[in-house]
Amino acid sequence: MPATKFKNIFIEGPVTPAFIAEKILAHQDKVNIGAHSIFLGQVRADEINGKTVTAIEYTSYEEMALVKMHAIREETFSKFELTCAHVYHSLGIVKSGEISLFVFTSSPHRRAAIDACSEMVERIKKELPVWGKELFDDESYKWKVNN
Amino acid sequence: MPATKFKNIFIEGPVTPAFIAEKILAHQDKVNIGAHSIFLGQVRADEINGKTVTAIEYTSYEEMALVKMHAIREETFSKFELTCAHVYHSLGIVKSGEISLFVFTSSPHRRAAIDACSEMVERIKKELPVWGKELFDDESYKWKVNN
Amino acid sequence: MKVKVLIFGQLKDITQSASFEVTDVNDTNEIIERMNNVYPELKKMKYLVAVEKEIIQGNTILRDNFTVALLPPYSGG
Amino acid sequence: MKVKVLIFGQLKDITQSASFEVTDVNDTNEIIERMNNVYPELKKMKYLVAVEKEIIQGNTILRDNFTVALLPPYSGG
Repeated sequence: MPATKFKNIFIEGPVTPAFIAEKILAHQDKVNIGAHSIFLGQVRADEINGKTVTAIEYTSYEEMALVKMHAIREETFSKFELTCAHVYHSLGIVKSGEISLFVFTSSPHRRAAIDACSEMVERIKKELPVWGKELFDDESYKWKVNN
Repeated sequence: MPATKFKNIFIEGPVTPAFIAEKILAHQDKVNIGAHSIFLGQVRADEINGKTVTAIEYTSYEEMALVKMHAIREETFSKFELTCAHVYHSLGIVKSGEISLFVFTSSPHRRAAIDACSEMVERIKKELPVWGKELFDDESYKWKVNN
Repeated sequence: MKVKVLIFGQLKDITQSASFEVTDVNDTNEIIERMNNVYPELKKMKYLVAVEKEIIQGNTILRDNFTVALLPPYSGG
Repeated sequence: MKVKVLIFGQLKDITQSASFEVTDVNDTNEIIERMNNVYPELKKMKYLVAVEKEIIQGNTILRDNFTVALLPPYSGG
């Protein structure tokens, strides 16, 4: 299967608040939607051994990630009564305070939107081949570990 | 206790995507935040007995709602590891497709943000003295019922 | 003794007015009785009663300048 | 027979290169052996192996032009 079959989720650099607003606005003509649930992952300026994280650099095995994301999306739609589900993940440098993950689900009813969003976030963290490299203020780095 | 002691949550008319973007942006200098969870309630164009909902008109016992919201917020902060929690609810006319409720929680970690947001949404629906009047295209109306 | 009574939501469709001043009442039961006498349709309605912004259960003694509110089922969000 | 090997995350810190072409291998165990011979530090690393974008368990037979990927623990989001 060509990778082009699968919807792209990756964007270069941070997810901006303006981009999020644009996506919310684009759903205002879908008048069967009663609830949106949004998750945003923001880069923390963690202190590790006296050094501060200034940014995370994200890389991915993109082709595989898009296949996996497609499967997660399909499974989420079959499990919850969803109108829409959108996922955006940053690649490259995202500074601390900026947003690197945007998960957006919509449904006629709140429980479906909220539960689907929550489940997608967990699956994205566990199942998408994406790696974060925490960059410190002294130009050293440490590979991020998800929990 | 004067009502001014309690943070206002009410805004006249719909919550706009630009307003949401502004609130997200305002949290980008809080670099201990790792996760935001957002819930948006959108007015559905439900069809009821052959008539379509064109808007909901919201009214509230504002003073009591702000006291109650203050209590909900305090209890949520004591239960979850939160950095911030914000709630905005529309009063007056909100057209179908527009947003009438915006709940926004932030935490270092995703489970606290997601679970706190979900719980606040449920409590707001059940415990805040707010009433929605569904306005139809023929200028009749029906009082909304939450489930 | 003077008490303020606030009316919300579908109850206001019956009373037409959002706010009443009631004098010479001692407790919430008396308020409800008086309201029912003037607006018999209220008897069919489901609502909670708040005194000074707190939901009460059962009859509650009132004091001067207290605010009583009749609250039909909430439907915010 | 020719196979492509992709290296990600902290494993790339060891191999320096993100992509290798390997010839004359029959299965994933042979790939891992060869990589370990050239980059002994890889032996200490924890990772999953994907063949044609699917995680495999145990040794897997390869075909011409297959892509094998070494995937350290994910840390997206």
